[in-house]
Amino acid sequence: MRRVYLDHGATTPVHPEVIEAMVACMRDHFGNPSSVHSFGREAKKLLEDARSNVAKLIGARPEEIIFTSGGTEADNLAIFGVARAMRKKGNHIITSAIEHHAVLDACLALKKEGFEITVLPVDEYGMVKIEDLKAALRPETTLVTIMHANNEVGTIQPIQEITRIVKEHGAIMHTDAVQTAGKIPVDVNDLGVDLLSASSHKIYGPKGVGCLYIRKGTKLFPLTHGGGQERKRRPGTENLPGIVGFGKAAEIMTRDLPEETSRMTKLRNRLIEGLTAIPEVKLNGHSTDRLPINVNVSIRYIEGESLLLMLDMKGIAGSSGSACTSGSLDPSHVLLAMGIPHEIAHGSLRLTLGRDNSEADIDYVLQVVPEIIERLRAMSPLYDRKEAQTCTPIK
Amino acid sequence: MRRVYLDHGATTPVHPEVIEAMVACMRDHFGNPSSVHSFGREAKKLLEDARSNVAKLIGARPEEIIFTSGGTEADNLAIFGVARAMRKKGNHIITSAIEHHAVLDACLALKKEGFEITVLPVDEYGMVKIEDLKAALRPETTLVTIMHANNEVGTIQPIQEITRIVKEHGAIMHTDAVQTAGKIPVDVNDLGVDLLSASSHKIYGPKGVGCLYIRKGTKLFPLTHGGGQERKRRPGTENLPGIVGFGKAAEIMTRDLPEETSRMTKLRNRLIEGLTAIPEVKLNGHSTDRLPINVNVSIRYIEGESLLLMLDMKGIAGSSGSACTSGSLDPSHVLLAMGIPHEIAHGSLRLTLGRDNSEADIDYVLQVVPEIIERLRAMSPLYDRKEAQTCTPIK
Amino acid sequence: MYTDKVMDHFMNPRNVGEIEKPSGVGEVGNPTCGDIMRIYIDVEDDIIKDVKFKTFGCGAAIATSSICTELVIGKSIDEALKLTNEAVAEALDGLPPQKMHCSNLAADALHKAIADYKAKREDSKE
Amino acid sequence: MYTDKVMDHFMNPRNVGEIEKPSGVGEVGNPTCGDIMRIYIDVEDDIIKDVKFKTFGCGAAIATSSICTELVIGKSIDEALKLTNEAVAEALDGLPPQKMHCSNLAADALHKAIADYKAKREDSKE
Ligand SMILES: Cc1ncc(COP(=O)(O)O)c(C=O)c1O
Ligand SMILES: Cc1ncc(COP(=O)(O)O)c(C=O)c1O
Repeated sequence: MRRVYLDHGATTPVHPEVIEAMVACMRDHFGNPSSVHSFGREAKKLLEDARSNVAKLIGARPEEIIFTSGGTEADNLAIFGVARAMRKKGNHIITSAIEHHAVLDACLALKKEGFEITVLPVDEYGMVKIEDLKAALRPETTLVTIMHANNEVGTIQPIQEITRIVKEHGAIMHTDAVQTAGKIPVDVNDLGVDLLSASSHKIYGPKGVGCLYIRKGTKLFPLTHGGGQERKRRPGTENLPGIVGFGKAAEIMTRDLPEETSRMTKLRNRLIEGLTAIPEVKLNGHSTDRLPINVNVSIRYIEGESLLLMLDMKGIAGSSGSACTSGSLDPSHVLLAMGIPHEIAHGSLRLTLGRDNSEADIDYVLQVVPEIIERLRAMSPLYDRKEAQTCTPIK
Repeated sequence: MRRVYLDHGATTPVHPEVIEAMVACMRDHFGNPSSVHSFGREAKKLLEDARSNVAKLIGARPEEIIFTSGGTEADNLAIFGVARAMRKKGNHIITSAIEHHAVLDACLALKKEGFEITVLPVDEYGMVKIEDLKAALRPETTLVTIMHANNEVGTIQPIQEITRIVKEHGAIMHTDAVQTAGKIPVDVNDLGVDLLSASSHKIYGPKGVGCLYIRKGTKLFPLTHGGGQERKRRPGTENLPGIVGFGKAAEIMTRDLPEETSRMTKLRNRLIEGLTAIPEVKLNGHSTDRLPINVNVSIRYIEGESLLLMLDMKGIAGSSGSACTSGSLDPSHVLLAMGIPHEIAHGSLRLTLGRDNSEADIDYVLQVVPEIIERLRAMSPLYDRKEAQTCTPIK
Repeated sequence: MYTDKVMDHFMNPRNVGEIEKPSGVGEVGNPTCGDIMRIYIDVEDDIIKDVKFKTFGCGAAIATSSICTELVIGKSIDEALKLTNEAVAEALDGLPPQKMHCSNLAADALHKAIADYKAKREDSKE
Repeated sequence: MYTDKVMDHFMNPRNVGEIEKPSGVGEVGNPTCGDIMRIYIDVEDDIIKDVKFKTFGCGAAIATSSICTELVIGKSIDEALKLTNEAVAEALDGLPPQKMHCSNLAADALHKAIADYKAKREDSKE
């Protein structure tokens, strides 16, 4: 059966060159980077080479990169780290309603520690409004954390403008760039941010490794304590094979970015066009300020998990904001924050493109999806009601 | 040049079967275990198979294993997690003076949060004394964390007995088994502990992955917040290749443990005999309650880093408790806690054995080390003084 | 995640559709929570002659609806009333725990359809 | 970690040993902190004719001692007094930052040896 992976927003296949680099690291340079001997020094060199490659991907200096166990830890380290370090200065933090749970839940946990959290709303396209940010900033605001691009609907925020305002106000700016670093140009100095999270497994590197960019001079408490690794900001023996893999992935992404971005954008636009041509299928998110890999549509009258299962039987892998796929009771907080009603949010479908996708994949998807939608709608008690309303008898 | 790696206490080479399993995982099953589709389900299966293998290594049930980014995170999760979750019940924590920094520094950080910490002393062999523990327990003691075996001197604590006392008292017992799980028999039910930390890269698995065993019913706050992975105790996309590698390593260790333990013990005893035959070289740690892989000696009149460098030039990789090798100003807190004076602690040498070591390696080390010691002593102003005292002129 | 039986009933659902003049109709769930099941029954002499369903929901919701119709066709309404959500899940060789409460409502919809049938019968008797 | 030059001076240290009747001896450090350097000088007409050292310490401590002896043999004591720890580190193509303060004491030991020489000279003048 044809298999078409369209869930690159969830995770990506590991690039063969990345696997090769990791195997070489594990086979030939297994030392502990903290060790004095040659095994250790070889490992240390690999660690620092990877750091340079990751730094280059986001326009940072190597010494501003702290490796973590992924995007989640990077977000938590940034948010807890700055909030606690700056507590004497203020206890107010601003975030947005469409952040990843790694950011939102960290902020909620800080609330229990006595911090005040403002969650900015977004418009129907998933955009934070600058006026809302300006109105929310207070003298005691120490940290603003707003994601670069949303993982579900792909909306890209104007981080440069947001950061300018935040910095003018004297607060610290963090952005979760897990969905952007390696996919669109990201430069910490252009953006102006103080902290930026990235993750390896979204860009053809291994899972379980990420990084936090920390602008020189930014005060931050560590989340965990132990050895002196990573400038005492993140202790523990470094995940060397993972970091080497991340470094290689960053190198490849830096190299291929312009070409891949334009290829993805074309595929994305074809997919959006094809899907939104189906009746009562609507694009979610922004039409232009959007990740090149992201397609997200709402398909009325059907539920996301059953759609995914049927796609899966046809070899197509996607994801949905349906509650059934998240293990929670509510559908995607992102879609709800954009004002999309519950029942429509349940019927959302996210297809996220990657390096391995071809035009033929899009053809296949655009052939299969309408059939499945029809099939599920024929089973749906909501659809017949609607048909009845519009006076089109089903049988 | 012959290369003899004798720093398995710091990290181990990755077993070829482990590399193979990780490559297969990355090449063929790269999905996100949280995804609904077949890519995700395949990944989920690998995750749960690995969990079973790791559980088996320590006699636990799979659902009691939480994967972490290493031993350091497991220690921090256990200590912060329980301390904060039990804070209403009490704010007193007991640990020992020879713990790894991941435990000691986590406890020190808790002190800043208002907890009271008792650090138990150890005897000259690195043993915690049961009477000290009994005397330290208070009604408000919620957590006791004492390591199973020490990473520097290899002393194995009577965790079973310690745990019995702690549990009778109604406190929660954690042990850092990073140096024992996979090296000597470890069974969470025999030991009776509530929490146990282990790490993959000490047992021929990859770096950057570990686990915390959490006995069913043990209350614990998470350290980080985000997705619902690992029963909401440790969010973030799972380090699947790392976890698969850890699982494979655990499987191999479970299989080979008896054989390797007796082989290591023989090599260790030969090495100890050979080294302590050199004048003014003394074994550190316990002579029998000792990790089969651990040799630690103090070599008077010379400093550890220069010894390591000279060994390194001969292809031998070891480690030392010298301040110069740790980046701190003081020599090993473990050796100091055992009552070893500063200047002697600076001259400590740790050689830790592994699967790749042979009798011939020991022969080589026992040939090279005495020459190097002699060379460094000849340069040492302490040695000539001592010679002068004992009336043996140097020239 | 799902058993083979769930996947079979999901991919090849039995008795999808409506009954034109049903003896009873039962519906549970609502679009906000993500699952709606509507069950139509055709009853003759207190024996369920035919059942059809329409379901908006996840794989478990569709599969439980499907098997539920199979389980009760030909049964008396008294027997059908004994059918529990648990029994439906069991007939599918089990459901993932998180699906047991939110998506396993077919028996409830069936019971509602039977209640509807009984109510209508009472009405026509009066 | 260390430059080639450090490793060369560490593995092949120049002028290790003692001078039997030294013009001056200087010692810095103590065994507790992990580094001790003792430098012996032989001075004739205010010119350093010979230098020897004994060092207990890390690679950097031994290498700085070694190169320090090379740098001052044949120099006047005035010139030798101008030698700084920084210059010693530079002559080794640099040292790791954490070694700059704790293990880079050879110039200090040399200055002490010169002070010792001067003090002895004063004594003998009296
Ligand atoms: C926007 C965003 N932030 C954070 C994360 C978490 O990253 P990780 O999976 O590496 O923990 C993800 C992906 O899951 C994400 O898409
Ligand atoms: C006893 C002990 N605890 C904890 C750790 C930390 O484990 P990891 O390196 O996996 O963070 C180590 C090893 O460094 C150790 O030896």
